[in-house]
Amino acid sequence: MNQFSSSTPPSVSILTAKDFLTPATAIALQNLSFSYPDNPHILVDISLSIREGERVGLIGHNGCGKTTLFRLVCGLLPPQAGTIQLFDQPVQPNQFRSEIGFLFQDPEDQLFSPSVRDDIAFGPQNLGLTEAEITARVEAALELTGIKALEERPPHHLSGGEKQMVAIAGLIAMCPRVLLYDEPTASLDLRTRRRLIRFLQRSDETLLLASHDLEFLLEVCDRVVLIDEGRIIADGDPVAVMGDQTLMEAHGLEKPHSLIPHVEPHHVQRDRLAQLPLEG
Amino acid sequence: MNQFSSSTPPSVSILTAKDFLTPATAIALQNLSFSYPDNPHILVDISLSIREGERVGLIGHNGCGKTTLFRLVCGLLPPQAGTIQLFDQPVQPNQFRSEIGFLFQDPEDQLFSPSVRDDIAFGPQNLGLTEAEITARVEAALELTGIKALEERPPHHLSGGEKQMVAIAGLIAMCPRVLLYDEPTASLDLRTRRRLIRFLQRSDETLLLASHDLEFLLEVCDRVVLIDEGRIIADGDPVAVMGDQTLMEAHGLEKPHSLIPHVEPHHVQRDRLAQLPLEG
Amino acid sequence: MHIPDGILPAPVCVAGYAIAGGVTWLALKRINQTVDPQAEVPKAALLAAAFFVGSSISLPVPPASVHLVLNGLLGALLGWYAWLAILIGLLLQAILLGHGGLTTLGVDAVMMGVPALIAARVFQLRHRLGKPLSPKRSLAVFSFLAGAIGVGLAALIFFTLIIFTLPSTLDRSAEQGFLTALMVAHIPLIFLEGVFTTLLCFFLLRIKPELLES
Amino acid sequence: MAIALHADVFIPGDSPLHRWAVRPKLLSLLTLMFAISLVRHLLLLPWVFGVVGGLYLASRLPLQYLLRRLPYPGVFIVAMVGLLPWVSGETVIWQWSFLALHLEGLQTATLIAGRFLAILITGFVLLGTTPFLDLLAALRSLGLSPLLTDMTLLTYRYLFNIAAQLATMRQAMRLRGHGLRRQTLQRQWGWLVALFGSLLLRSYERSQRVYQAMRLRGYGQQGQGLSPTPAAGSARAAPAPMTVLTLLSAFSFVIAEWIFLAS
Repeated sequence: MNQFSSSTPPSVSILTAKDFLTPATAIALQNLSFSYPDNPHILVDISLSIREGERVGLIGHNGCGKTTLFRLVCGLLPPQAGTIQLFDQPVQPNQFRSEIGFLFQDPEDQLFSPSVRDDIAFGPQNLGLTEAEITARVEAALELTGIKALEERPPHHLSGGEKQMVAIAGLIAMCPRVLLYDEPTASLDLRTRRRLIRFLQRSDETLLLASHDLEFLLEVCDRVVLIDEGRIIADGDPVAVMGDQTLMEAHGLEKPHSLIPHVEPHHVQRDRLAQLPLEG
Repeated sequence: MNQFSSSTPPSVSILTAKDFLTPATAIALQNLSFSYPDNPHILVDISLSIREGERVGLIGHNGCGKTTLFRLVCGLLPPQAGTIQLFDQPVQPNQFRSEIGFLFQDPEDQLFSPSVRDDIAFGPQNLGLTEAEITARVEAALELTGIKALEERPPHHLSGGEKQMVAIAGLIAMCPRVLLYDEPTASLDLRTRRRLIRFLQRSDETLLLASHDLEFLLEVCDRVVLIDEGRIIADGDPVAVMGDQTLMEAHGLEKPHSLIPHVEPHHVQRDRLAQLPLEG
Repeated sequence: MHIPDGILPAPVCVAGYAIAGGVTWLALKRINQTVDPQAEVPKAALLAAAFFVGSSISLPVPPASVHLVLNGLLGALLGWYAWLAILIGLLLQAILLGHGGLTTLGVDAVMMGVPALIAARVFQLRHRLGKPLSPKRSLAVFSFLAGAIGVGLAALIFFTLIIFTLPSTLDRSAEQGFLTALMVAHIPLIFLEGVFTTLLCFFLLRIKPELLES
Repeated sequence: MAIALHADVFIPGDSPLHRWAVRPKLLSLLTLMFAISLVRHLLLLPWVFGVVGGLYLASRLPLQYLLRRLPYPGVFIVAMVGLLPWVSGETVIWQWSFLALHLEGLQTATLIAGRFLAILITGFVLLGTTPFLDLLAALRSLGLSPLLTDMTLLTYRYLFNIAAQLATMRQAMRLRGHGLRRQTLQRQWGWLVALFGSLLLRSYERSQRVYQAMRLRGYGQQGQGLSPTPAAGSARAAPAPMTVLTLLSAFSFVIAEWIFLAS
């Protein structure tokens, strides 16, 4: 999909996922603002446009507004000011849009059925598809996420990494065009994290990933947006944004190790003796 | 405490945390084995000795037995074979030992009281201390963890990072000599993670940290133990163990970026075009 | 299901508190005889909270939808702890939602809790009376009975109290007829409650069978 | 939840009601509530409301608090007594075809609704001026079993948590199209059983971890448990006059009721 990324901004209005020529605007936010009663200025005047096929990482410390942004984009929250467009259609609060899928931070929040297969079928069943179509979608999602072996197991008995793949399969079965991932690597070990990275690198959808795992974003994203105190601070190439030490530190972040040139090893010479022991 | 680490192994039997001269053996595991009915060989013939004051990182992918090891060490599970000694006293299953504290992965699990202050006081109250002693311990723990401002708040309204500091304060108030941390950085943003690193670097207790965040372990630990399929694979200096790419990859781990020499940037030249697009 | 403040005459409220006090004493006595009463406290407490929250789920029953009472299921899963769970649930409901009442707390607890305890006994009977049946069939029969009996008895107590304490011009026999009619009208609801309890027990049997063995 | 949990039941303040020690406050106000439930004469209602209104004013709780908390239980009482004037009583005061409004029924309905409102306001005064934990501490000091207070504290603590869990799970279901189309009853029930079952399961699993965490911090060592400690600054001097006045008012309802009965 990336071969189109240098072309002109889109003007076509509605496209199906397969037969477009110019990448459409997947998500367009205009002057979006949001406050909670006890927490004003969660998001302040955010404008952002994401083209179809882009993989965008959202960085910023907890409470910077990333999760709120996700909830607004998928219509779980109504914006207080500004507009949200999803494929040239405004997002109405509480209106269902099958184009968008949201992976919650805790996969247990979205798994409830007594078997993996039932859980993946839940979305397609709600779309009112025929049994044959549902089966086809479930099979495709099982295949794509590599969890065919788990299909009869109850999701409740799976490990954290497996649960997450099931949750992703449940979203994929809806054939979404945009997927939002909230801290997908938080509870993964390195092996499942690597599997997720490979999976995302091959995936077709427009991706929005909120994560504190900057190395993960470096490997998956082609664009990074830094948010602090509800405002967009930087937006651009992942290496350029995350490699800017001054910028990162000014907003409570750290430049990822893979972008730090190794003149000398920087962990070894910690001077433990110099640390003052505290009274227990 | 590290100034003693080069001296001879300990022979003294019971020491208080303050007045020892040679570091005692904090934890001694001998030929420890454990199986679950549905999961045999979780731990196989583990022998491990940890001196007082050491900060040991446990690495290995999920299901390698790290959490089981923690549960055995603090007496939540009975070993099927082998012995566990905590400061020269065998650990009896279900016996309460105030010397050891366990930080669960989800702090929500161990903040069960209606206010932060009550929660920290819970442990000391159970020790049967006087009101004055309880208050002194609570104050000291609030001070040490830097959460004095939160004391009247209900724990469920706090942010993830704050919850974790409250949970740590609850453990500290028991004046433990050994602390076990299970994935302490999983849900932290970089700012709170940095705060935790600073806190742990200054802390006095013997630490056992299970984590997938290898950079975190590099900054905190002076020893690392690699476990795979229930066996100890490597045990030694963090930089030496984690810097051994062949070893790490053989056990589903990745060498941390900070230990990879930067000959050329290794993320930038990803060739996206070479990736085969998948059918959605 | 609950009776709010102000409806029942004071002696009934006082009697409700007296009975509730007695049952609480009995429940605590039975619980303290078990091996490790404190080990069960977190489980009972969190399941009580889950029941309290989960009772907000409404089930579609065309053309309407119903909220289930679930006191039978609570009894089946928690045994004697179900009484404490109901007591706490009602107290929190009165405080947090203004739902129910403080003077009628005793009456409401008896109305919901005693049937829950009876349902618990019935559910345990499956180990003895259910032997001739296959384990699954026995679970189906006794979980249905537990669910149906829990809500059925609660409804009976509720309507009896309302009809016989509210002043009206109806005579006794007419009141009894009215009561019978109300109970008959609630048979579908009792049936649904039994079905839901059975379905839930089968869900738990598949995913976490240890929850059924309290 | 269908109804948002009112986490802010307690309104901090410095009124005489706030300063009243919890134990006498709890006992006096409960006595008052029971005395109100004894009232069977309409003539007494204004006096009852005078006392209750006085208490509410003295508590300095905002009127908003009452208006916010009243509607939900209010609907319930209207549903319960609304029928009485039409079916109960002999004296017809208004008639339209077969619909007849009876005086006695109307009186009974007014009485019940009045008692209900008065008791409810007294309850609001108690809960609005006393933190829940102080109330629990008072109950404990009155001899409530520690097992019961521990369980109450844990239920209360995790209630909000579980409510949030359910809300999130329902959101996740909605985002996957739940409610979009009519489904067979079997499917809908299957989903809701699984939803409720998963909620129970998650709570059960958490309870096991909570218990382990409690034990590792010495739960059960000294038989101490989760003693509810009163919030800081709540142990203030008791204005004894409040206790005397409230109990006198409660007593006056009983006496008046007895005089009416004798006459």
